[in-house]
Amino acid sequence: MPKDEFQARDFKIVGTRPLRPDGIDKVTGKARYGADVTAPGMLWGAVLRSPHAHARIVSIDTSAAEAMKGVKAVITRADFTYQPDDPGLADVLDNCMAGEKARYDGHAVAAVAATSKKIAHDALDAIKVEYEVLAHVTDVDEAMKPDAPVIEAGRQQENVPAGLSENVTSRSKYGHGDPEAGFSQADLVIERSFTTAATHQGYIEPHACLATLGADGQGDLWVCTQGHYMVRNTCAGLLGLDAGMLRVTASEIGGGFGGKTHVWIEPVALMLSRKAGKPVKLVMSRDEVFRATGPTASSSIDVKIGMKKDGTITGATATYRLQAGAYPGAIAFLSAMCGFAPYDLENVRTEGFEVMTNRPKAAAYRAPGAPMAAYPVESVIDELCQKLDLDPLETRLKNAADEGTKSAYGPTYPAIGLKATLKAAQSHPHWTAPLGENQGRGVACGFWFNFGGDTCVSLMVNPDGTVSLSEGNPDIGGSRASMSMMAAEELGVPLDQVRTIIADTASLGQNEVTDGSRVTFAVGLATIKAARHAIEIMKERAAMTWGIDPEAVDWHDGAAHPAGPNAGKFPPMTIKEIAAIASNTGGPIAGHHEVNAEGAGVSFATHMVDTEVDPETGAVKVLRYTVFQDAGKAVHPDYVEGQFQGGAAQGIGWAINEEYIYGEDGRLQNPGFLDYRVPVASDLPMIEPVILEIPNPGHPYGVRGVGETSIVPPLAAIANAVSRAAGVRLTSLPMSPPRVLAALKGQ
Amino acid sequence: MVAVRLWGSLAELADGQQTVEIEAANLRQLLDGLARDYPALKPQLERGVSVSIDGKIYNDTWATPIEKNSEVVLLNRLVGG
Amino acid sequence: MRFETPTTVDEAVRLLSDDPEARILAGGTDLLVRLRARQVAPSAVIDVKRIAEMTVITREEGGWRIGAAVPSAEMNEMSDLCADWPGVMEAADLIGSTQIQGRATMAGNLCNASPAADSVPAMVAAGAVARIAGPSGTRDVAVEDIPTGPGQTSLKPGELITSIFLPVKPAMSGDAYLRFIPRTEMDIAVVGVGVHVTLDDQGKISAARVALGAVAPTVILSQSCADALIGTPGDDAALDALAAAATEEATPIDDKRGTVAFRKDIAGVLARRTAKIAIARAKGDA
Amino acid sequence: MSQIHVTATINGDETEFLCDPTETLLDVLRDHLDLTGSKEGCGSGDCGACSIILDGRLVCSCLVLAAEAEGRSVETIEGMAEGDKLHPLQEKFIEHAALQCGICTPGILVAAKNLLERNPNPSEEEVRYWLAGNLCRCTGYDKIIRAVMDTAAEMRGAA
Repeated sequence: MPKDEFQARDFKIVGTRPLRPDGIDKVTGKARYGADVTAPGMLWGAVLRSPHAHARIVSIDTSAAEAMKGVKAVITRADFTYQPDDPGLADVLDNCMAGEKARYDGHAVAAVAATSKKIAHDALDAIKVEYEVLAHVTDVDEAMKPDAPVIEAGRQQENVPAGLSENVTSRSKYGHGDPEAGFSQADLVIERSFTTAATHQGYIEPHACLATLGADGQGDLWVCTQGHYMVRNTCAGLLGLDAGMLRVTASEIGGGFGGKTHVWIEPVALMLSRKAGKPVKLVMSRDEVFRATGPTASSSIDVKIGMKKDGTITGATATYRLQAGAYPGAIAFLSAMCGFAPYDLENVRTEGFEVMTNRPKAAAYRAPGAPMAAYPVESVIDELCQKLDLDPLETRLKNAADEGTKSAYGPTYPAIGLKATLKAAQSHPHWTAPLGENQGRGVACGFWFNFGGDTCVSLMVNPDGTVSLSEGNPDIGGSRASMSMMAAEELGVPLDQVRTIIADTASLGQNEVTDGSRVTFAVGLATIKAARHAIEIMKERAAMTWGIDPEAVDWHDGAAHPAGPNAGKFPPMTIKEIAAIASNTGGPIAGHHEVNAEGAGVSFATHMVDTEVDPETGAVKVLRYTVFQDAGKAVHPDYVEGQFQGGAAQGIGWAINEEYIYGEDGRLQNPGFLDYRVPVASDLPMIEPVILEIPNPGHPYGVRGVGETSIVPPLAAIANAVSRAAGVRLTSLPMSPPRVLAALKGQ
Repeated sequence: MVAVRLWGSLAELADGQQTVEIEAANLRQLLDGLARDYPALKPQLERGVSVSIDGKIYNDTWATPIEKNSEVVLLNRLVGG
Repeated sequence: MRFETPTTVDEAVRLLSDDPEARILAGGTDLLVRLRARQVAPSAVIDVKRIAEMTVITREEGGWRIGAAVPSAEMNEMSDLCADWPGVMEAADLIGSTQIQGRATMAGNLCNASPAADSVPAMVAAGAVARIAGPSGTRDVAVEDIPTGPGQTSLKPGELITSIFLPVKPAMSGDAYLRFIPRTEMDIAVVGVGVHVTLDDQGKISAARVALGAVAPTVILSQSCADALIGTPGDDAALDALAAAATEEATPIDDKRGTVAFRKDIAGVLARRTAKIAIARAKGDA
Repeated sequence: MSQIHVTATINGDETEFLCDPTETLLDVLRDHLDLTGSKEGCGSGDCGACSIILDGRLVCSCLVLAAEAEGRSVETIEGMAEGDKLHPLQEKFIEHAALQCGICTPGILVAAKNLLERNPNPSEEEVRYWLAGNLCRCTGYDKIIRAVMDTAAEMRGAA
């Protein structure tokens, strides 16, 4: 068995709930986030943004701004003279600073650096931009029509059928069997169309960075990001810098949820710094965050499912049309892959279309593509259950994928935990708790892949025997605690002997972004292996000291031991003792591991929610919420629960109130937390997390990613609860009071 | 030869074949073989793919071994949030 | 921009009269948002919180005179005031978060002249009167006559509101305010309804004031809504008539916060629910 | 540009600063006084990340002009612990894992402290409504509410 395969064991530290190492810094205000640092001689940056949804930039006159006292640099796209050859990078550059056209309300067109925030903003007012306003389109279905305004011609992939607008950039198809034949075997077939609104990740910390770039091409960047290596590589590629000359340090990060896996202001800040010859701090306002960054795709979806009276699904199809925003996107195929992933289906076909519109480029948001994929599928299954008088959990169990199931997206599943979550839901008291008037209970399942990717970890055994662990992934929800726990577990030392830090890009090799629920899995794997590497070295040192063969040394309980009576009789050498004589036995001791951690385990969840609908106002109240999810192995259960609860809360927002609202003019109407309505404390009940542990065979401790799956089921679970409470099927998100009331009245 | 399952829209570019056979003992040979034998797949291969081998998903590791009887499924290149 | 801190009303009036581009700062919860968004660029901000008489609540003729710089949180800490005018106090307590209530004032809410201001329908229902100081002296104006349109008031150049007067609470009377928002907190009212009723010896409604917010450019003091209640015991038939009248009176717009149809419906629903509470309070049941 | 001279008591210390009339108290705390524990999440009073106590009252420092602080008392997250002794709320937040990314944590702690000073025995609903102006996007609030309730119970027990 390879060493990265799961081996059952009794844990001493993994699975406990120690205090997080960054806790004191974060409760005292000492933790340093993106906007919390300064540099000597620092300037303040600010970005001018297009007020138009779609406009040709005829001219930009920066002379008045440049002449202002305190203004040290003004840049436009013309300053970005390096032309990246990769079309993906060209899009990123154009998104960071508009070239020929402003493609959406909020698109950056110029930027300044000045000696104060106020001067910087005054200078923006002095920049004169002449626009030629073009026809725009902000709706995904409208944008697919042949006569729709085209955002950018020539971007269509070879897989798009003829007859669609050039805004449709790609199509992907998944599935197997013959759905039509399947429908003919069904006792009931339901076909419905759904829409979901664009939502924003809504991290509370706006994007922020502090950039220094010299004429010699050496630079330093402090930035809040989910991936500082990605920031380095992208910025270097956009500005024509050598990646090794640009050192990027990740700040503490105030939330990301996928929205900080891209760059927006970082190349701009670096360019301003180079031009001004001084450090430049650039911090987005909330308005900029909403208008220019993030949102997830809005969607328009058709789903058709056939079911027998006994609950067997005989055929299923789904068509997903996802709004990519101002540049070609890449998540519709994820919807097409995820929608039916929880089920064991003989006949299934899905199709995903990626569509450009005059909106900010859609960014990754927690299990990108999966929530809007699950929502219509789980809604139609629920309606079939209602009409065929079937139990929704039993029906899902009947069709649930298991080990050996050929998934709807192709591969055959290894051991998975979906059935375990459904059974846990069935036996939970929530399932049988009584409901009152105007109340309804909804359930839904969700799936997410989870990823691995490039990962580097270094583990240093210090002269006093304590351990310093360096990893390269920003800690977004407690991962330093988890890494310290896994290192301590493997080394057999107390947790307080290990401190984990996030290294800058010059201190470790390439690390993939903190995304895809990869960190606890992949960085954990590398941590365990770096610890094993250090253990091998320490065993050699002990063997050398004892004058025996390293093979004859065992490691457990934080010490080297002779492997058996034949190895010789020596008292154990602790890590402290080995570290103390490291200089005498060959020098400093450090383990490290570099890997592309492939083979992450998929994960499933089942959510259960009770809602009450006010029949007079359409207001929806969430009364009770329970999450059942497979974590593989919960390294720090508190933070696994936190991921379950946080994902559910974001899903609740998406289901009930959150939406990007565009006006006729193509401008975003609600770029603030006042009218972009994320759930507040008084909106939510306690969210009960139930952790299932079906070990991931591809991780030594059985860990699966947990961060993303939790946002997949809530949209459907709430839609099902609301539909049952209201007695009418809701097919558009958000289920805001006007929509619910209209549905009630249309009965 | 290894049987490689293509996703629907990719199959359309491989003369409608859901499954194609490629002589390959590892991931690199598989991707090279696909591009060689099915040039219409090249644009997508260049944009990136993920490959599921016996239920585990791989993106990059060329040396990943593939057995003759392995289940090999091509997928769009996965991204996360 | 200058920052002025007058300590008397006269001084504030003089500053405001001398500089038509100056703005009054009380709680700042609207002004600072607009400053930050660069929607306004006043030449001066006149902070009235150092004017003693504007920062106190005093009894007057059995009623309450509330200084224009008194924040909502402070009003809501006065139990006698809350007992007299629970609807007005609850309305003020709904303006934004706890943090906002620590700053926001009813006078500011009124002068900001948003059609959706929470405290305004409640004040109108209560018959509140704003005291205005200006270059030509002091005048009292009914609250409903202050806003003249979104962001517009009937205040003349150099004038500011110095206090809000809540009259003596009539015997056998009660007030209430409800609003509808999509979440439970932190939203701007989609519809707001303030109701004040007075009962006679037989338990019939002898007087009523019903004010509708967020369904027209300015708050509506609705006579037809009041008529639906007056002379009735506030029974279901009267409440049905009230709801119908409120729906009829509402002339809202479609916007990001609600549709015309939704707002008209909700105006009726809320009018009924609010009146029920006000009637119960008048009876001493709540 | 004429700067205003302001003297205020910040976390118990008399503090002088110069500010532009347009600067908010949050600007001054963060950019002039290096008290970056108060965060700017929105700049419009909608997120609560900049919560501070001004003369005993909970407010958003982004909605206070710095010049208004003249002669006033300002309490920020940096003044919550006494030396190396954490406030019970701070301890409970760590113990209950009531933070993930931590960006909203300073504002929530300041708000919760102000609540418990006014109401030592709040119901869950009272805590949720008091904190409705403090957005948290990571936790779903569950562990935050538990931490506040548990702190209140413990402080009542200790009193």
